[in-house]
Amino acid sequence: MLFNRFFRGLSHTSAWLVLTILFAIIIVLFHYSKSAIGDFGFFHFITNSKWIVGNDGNGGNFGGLIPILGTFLSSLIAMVFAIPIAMGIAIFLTEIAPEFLKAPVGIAVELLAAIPSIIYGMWGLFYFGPLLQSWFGGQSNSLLTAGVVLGIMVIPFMAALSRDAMNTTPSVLVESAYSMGATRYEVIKDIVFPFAKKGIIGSVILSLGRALGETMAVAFLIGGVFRFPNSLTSATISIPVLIANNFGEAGNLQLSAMFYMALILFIISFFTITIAKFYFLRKTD
Amino acid sequence: MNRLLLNKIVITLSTLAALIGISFLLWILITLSIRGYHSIDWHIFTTDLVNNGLRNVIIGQFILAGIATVIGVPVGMMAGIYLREYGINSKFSMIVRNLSDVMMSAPSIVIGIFVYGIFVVPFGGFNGWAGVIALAILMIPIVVSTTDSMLSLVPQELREAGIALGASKAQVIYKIVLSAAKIGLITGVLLAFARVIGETAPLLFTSANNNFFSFGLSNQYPSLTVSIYHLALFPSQTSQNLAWAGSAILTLLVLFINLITRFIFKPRKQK
Amino acid sequence: MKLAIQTKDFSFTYPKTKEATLKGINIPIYANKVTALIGPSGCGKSTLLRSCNRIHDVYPGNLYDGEILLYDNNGEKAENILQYKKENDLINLRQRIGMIFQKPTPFPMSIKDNITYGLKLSGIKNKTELLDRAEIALKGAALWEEVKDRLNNSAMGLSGGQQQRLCIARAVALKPQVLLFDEPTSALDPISTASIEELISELKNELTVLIVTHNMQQASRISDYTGFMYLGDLVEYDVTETIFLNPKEKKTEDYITGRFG
Amino acid sequence: MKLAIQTKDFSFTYPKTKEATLKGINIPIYANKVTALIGPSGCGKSTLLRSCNRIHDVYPGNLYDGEILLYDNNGEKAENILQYKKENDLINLRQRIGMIFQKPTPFPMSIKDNITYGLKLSGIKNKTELLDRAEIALKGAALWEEVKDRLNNSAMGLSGGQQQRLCIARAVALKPQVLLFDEPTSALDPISTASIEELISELKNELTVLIVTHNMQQASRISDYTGFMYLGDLVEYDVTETIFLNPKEKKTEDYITGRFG
Amino acid sequence: MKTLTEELNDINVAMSKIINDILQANRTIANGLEKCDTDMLETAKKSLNNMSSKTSDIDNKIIKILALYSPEARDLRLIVSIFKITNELVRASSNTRSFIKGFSSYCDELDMQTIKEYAMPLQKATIECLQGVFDMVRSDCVDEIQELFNGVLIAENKTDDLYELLQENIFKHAKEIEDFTKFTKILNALRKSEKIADRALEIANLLLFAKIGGHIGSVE
Amino acid sequence: MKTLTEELNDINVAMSKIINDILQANRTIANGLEKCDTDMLETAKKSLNNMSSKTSDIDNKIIKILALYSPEARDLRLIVSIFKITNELVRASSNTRSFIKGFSSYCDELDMQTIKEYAMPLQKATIECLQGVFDMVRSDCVDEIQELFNGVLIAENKTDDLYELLQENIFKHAKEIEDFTKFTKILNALRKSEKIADRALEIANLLLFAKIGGHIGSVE
Ligand SMILES: Nc1ncnc2c1ncn2[C@@H]1O[C@H](COP(=O)(O)OP(=O)(O)OP(=O)(O)O)[C@@H](O)[C@H]1O
Ligand SMILES: Nc1ncnc2c1ncn2[C@@H]1O[C@H](COP(=O)(O)OP(=O)(O)OP(=O)(O)O)[C@@H](O)[C@H]1O
Ligand SMILES: [Mg+2]
Ligand SMILES: [Mg+2]
Ligand SMILES: O=P([O-])([O-])[O-]
Repeated sequence: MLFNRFFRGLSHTSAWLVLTILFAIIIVLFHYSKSAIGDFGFFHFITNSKWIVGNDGNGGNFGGLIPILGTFLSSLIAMVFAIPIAMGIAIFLTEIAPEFLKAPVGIAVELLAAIPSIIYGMWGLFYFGPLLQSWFGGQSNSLLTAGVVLGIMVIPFMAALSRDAMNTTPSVLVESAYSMGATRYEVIKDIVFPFAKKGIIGSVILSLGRALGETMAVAFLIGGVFRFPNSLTSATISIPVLIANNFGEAGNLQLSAMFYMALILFIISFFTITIAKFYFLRKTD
Repeated sequence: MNRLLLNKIVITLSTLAALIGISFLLWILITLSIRGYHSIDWHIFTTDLVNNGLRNVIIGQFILAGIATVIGVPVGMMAGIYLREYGINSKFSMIVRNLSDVMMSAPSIVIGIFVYGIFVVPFGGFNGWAGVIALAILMIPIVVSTTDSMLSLVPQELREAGIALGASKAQVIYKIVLSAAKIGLITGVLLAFARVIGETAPLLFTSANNNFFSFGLSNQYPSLTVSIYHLALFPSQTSQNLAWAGSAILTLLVLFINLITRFIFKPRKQK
Repeated sequence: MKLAIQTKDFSFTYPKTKEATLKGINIPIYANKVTALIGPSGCGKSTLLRSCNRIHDVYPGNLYDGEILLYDNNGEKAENILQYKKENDLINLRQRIGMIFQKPTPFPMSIKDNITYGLKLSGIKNKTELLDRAEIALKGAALWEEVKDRLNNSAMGLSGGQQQRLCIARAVALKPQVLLFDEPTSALDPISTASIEELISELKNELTVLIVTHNMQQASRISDYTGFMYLGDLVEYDVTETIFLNPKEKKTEDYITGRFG
Repeated sequence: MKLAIQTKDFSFTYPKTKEATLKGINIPIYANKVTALIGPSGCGKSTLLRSCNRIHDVYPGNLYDGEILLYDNNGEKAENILQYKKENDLINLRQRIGMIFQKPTPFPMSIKDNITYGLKLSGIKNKTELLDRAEIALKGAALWEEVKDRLNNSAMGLSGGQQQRLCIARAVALKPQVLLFDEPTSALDPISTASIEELISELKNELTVLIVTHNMQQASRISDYTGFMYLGDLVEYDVTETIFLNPKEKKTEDYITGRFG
Repeated sequence: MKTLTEELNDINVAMSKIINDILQANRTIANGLEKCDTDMLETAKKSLNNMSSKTSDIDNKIIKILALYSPEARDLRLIVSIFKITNELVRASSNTRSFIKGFSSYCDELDMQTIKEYAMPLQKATIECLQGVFDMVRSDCVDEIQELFNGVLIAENKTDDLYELLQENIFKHAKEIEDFTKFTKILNALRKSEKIADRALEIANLLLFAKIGGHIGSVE
Repeated sequence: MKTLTEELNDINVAMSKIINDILQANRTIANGLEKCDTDMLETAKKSLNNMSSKTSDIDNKIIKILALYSPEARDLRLIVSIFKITNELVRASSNTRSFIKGFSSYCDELDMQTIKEYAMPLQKATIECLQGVFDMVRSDCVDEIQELFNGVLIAENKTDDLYELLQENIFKHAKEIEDFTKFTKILNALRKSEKIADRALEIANLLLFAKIGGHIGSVE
């Protein structure tokens, strides 16, 4: 009976710890952002495109517009690139691939989703960026490169989730559509997609969340320069990259501004994920 | 016939999409193999970063991820057990479960900066412990989630059967439920380990990096991923080669763990 | 009596299976009759049923052997459906031979769209015709009264029994010659089961029914002919009454009397 | 005849449910007899069965009312099990009243450990005694011959029917007074079903059986007494033969003859 | 395929038709006796042709139902009772025919007094039994059925008493006339009427089981 | 709770016991007739006591089986046949008792020649029928059953023929002796023996249905 109580107590404490960590994250981020929030407010901060470090290394004028824009634009490009391809893979894996291809291709996709993001960054930096530059001109490290590589990075993730969602379509449902004389395309369009709709949308939003918060792949590729991207092929910066690049040598106010940026990133991703989880991927058990 | 033509077109297009997607991914893997093949030699495993080797950072990465696992897995698993076994339908569990899910997808750089705030600033500098904590925090929600879902696969009747035989709740969980979910749980832990061992961003300003063969957790700590980041951006052929070697090793490692979970602990699924 | 389907030395092998799952089956399916297939689990009942509209072909690699003749409405001319190769032929076949599954399979659309889906596929575009045929089909399945006020609601909101009747209506709307039922009531409660059984009994005025069932009582209640299968063979086929009262084969008798094994 | 269990005006309400699910049930369960509960889905059969070993208490918030008397082995002294509060009492109760579920629930351990698990919980530590009682229980469940060479293999490797017999053996090993069965064969094939039914018939020499079943044929085949439940009431309770041949209540008759609804 | 209820109904109808045939035949006999009309007796006899094939049909249908529908409770009781009733019907019918055979040639030779005084009441009582049975088949009300059954019971007792009286009386006459054999044969024929009533009572018993339940108990 | 097989077995045993009782009673009668031993006839009569309660037991068990087990195919045919057979057994038994009743008082008054020459062969043939039926119950081999059935059929035909001969013969005697009534009664009694054979044939028919299948068809 002692064991009983001990076991329950321990697990209860652990559950509390999870909550505690989350709240601690918010509190700590907020705590360190306080001076930046005090100095710049909210609207001014997110509409300000300057990021000027003060002379003494402590003060300065910091605004989040460019990194916020960079984050959203790179993620948008990633989505535009990834969605059709990921859907194609998912459809291929659920309804088209012959049995002997399904397993190996499926496993390959899942394995690729597990490759650390820094690897994608390396590849983009040394191979894909220069290639894009030779096609479209501009810079090798640019919004486009970052977006497309980000897209390539989330393809396996999105495809695997979408395929899982599509696989939940009961095979009898699919068979019964076939037995009404439907073609493969009609089965996909009328049965599989509607059935897996929520799961697919959820997988897209989750992938978006990933892209928004991605650090390493983008850090290599977006250029890391603090300026408006005037074309797809010009360099800019995103929130995670801003933090990664400048954290080491930041002074007090800049540090606080970066915590502020982290807080904003956290809130953005919190809402994205919440929408995906609660509206589209609600677990029913 | 129109329908049939449309059918053919769609099939072709999605096959094509699949081909494009997969060829990108193959491209990455092939690049990695070639560059890795050319850069990896025995020397890398026997010398440290200062001498253009990767010994200390590889070991460092393992230690960081290993200790993070030792901390994160028990906490995550016990929390998962609470959610599924004790508070299954309580408000508290619902909140914890959902927030943990959100935390799982939180940007890892945010976790890093958070740990910086509480474990680096107060202790006056980058240290290994901070890195460990950051990785553990990353890991906990993953373990919570897999534990939760693996336990949910254990049929309720099995628990009731244990109770009906006169076992107490803790006995049922400990002896029956956990061992029924054993394979799933081990898989989950391995995958979580594979996930954190490839993390870079949370380590950037927690454990930072260390070029030397030194593993005191209260100092800056060597890690493979952070080293790859720095090496890759360093404009020298040697360090870039070293970055490729590290990347290949890291990828190999992660893929290896994933493959292990897939084939050795192949979950018995019935169709 | 007119034939609807007849198999001749029909054998079937699943991919990656060494032995044939069905071994030279010869069974006549008479038009406007209910024929039941019974037998222990795994004997190949579903496999045989699913061969009749080539739904196996959704998955690749199956091996057919022998003939499955599908007769026209007069029971005279017959075609071997195993010779169909083109997708078009298969689509036509499946519109002639409908299928109902164990679990109800309403499509994720409105009730109305469920019914008209097959009709649209078969090329009917006229809205009023679609609606008329939907109404007739729903009335035929004794579902009209229950759903007429919510035709545009999702079919998922119906009860299990209603869903199954919807699936039957959906298949019937296409005016198929044959309907295949694979344990259509095993996921339903007794009351829904009774209504489905009644529906099947009425359906045979218009078409031919082939049904697989685990429930011997059900086979005896609703079928005119019964085939007993065992290990991929058709052990005995006869008028239902004979199978249940005077079976000729000892295996059949043992199965019917529950002495199996 | 000795009583094993008797409920007196027993009512049960699930949490967050307005109406009581069981409404004043009075049913005697005689010792060394098989009593079957039948009735349409949702009538409360499982709820009543699960009240008898208070397994409901695994989930919080249920409301018991009335009495459930559990008699001692001589059918004389009785305790109201609803008054048990302490976990210890409940554990003892559950060792006196075993339970078998619809799906077999082998624990993820070896066959031997499955059987000895309950024994160990009940405090037996002696290895030889454990093994002896495991052997006796397995023999009692007609499983010994099939598993004696692989007692240390995982119980998951057994077939469904074997697993169910293992679960019965596991419960029987504790020498309970009463065994509760909740549709113990509805997940099994006919042959395994027959062997479980036979086992139940034999078990009543040693203990009392209360069984819920959807299969009326099964109730009629194996039970001595039958209770017919409807909407949370016990409509009729009598000798099985009477229920199936001469039921007194029209509701029972309608249910038995399939005219329900 | 018909539903169980339809099948049961068919059988019930077929059975009550046979009961009615026998009832009508016995009515015709009574009329014929009263009017001493041999033709009527012949008509009655003809109406009972093919009885065993009719009952066999019912029997086979019942077996079919048992095989295909596994009826329970009241359905089972009904079907099982009818399965026994067909035996009784065959016997009642063959008794009716023997009765007619026994009488047809002797009608004009017999003293009408005896016939009128005893045979007619006997046959009337038998008809009452049959009528009671026929009504029982059609009734669904427990009380009514019980009442009808009591009626059959009383009427059947009456046939027993009447037959004994008749026997005494006829033997009394026998001393007066020559040919004893003839009387014996008439008595045998009249005995058939009493036997029909016996069968009717047996059927009533079976119907009681079918409609109210309990145990089946054959009266020898 | 017994299994269906056990229950069926019980019923089968109970039925064959009754058949055997009737068979043995008829054997005793034959012996008694031969030796003109009235006591033996009485013993035989006693052995058939309580027949209707025994058959009622069987009937009720059958209904219970139908209610509880829903037997099919051969089990169903067997049980349904026995349900009909009990009727025949009651009649065969009551015929046997009537036979005994008819004979016991007339034994010493009758001319032994007629008895020996006709009544004994008649009774022997009847016994043959019963024996055939008894053997049929025990057999499980289709060919043997068919053969036994043919035996019963032939023996039953023999009883018909013998009875007709007997009738002629007795009426021949009747011209010689005074009391015609007595002969009629004896003839009536002997007719019972023929009727027992009829019942035996009917039972054989039912057993044929039970064991081989086909349709049930009652012979009037
Ligand atoms: N897709 C498949 N691939 C390989 N073998 C299969 C496949 N589907 C079924 N089988 C095998 O074929 C045999 C017949 O299966 P089938 O489903 O026709 O049996 P069934 O008589 O319908 O049984 P049940 O009553 O359990 O549905 C079984 O042995 C089964 O294991
Ligand atoms: N955990 C629960 N909470 C609330 N209501 C419940 C719960 N479990 C069952 N019920 C309700 O109680 C009623 C009785 O359920 P119970 O499971 O006892 O029925 P049953 O007779 O066993 O039916 P079945 O034959 O389908 O198993 C049903 O209306 C059901 O919806
Ligand atoms: Mg099947
Ligand atoms: Mg239940
Ligand atoms: O996945 P990350 O590159 O953000 O660590």
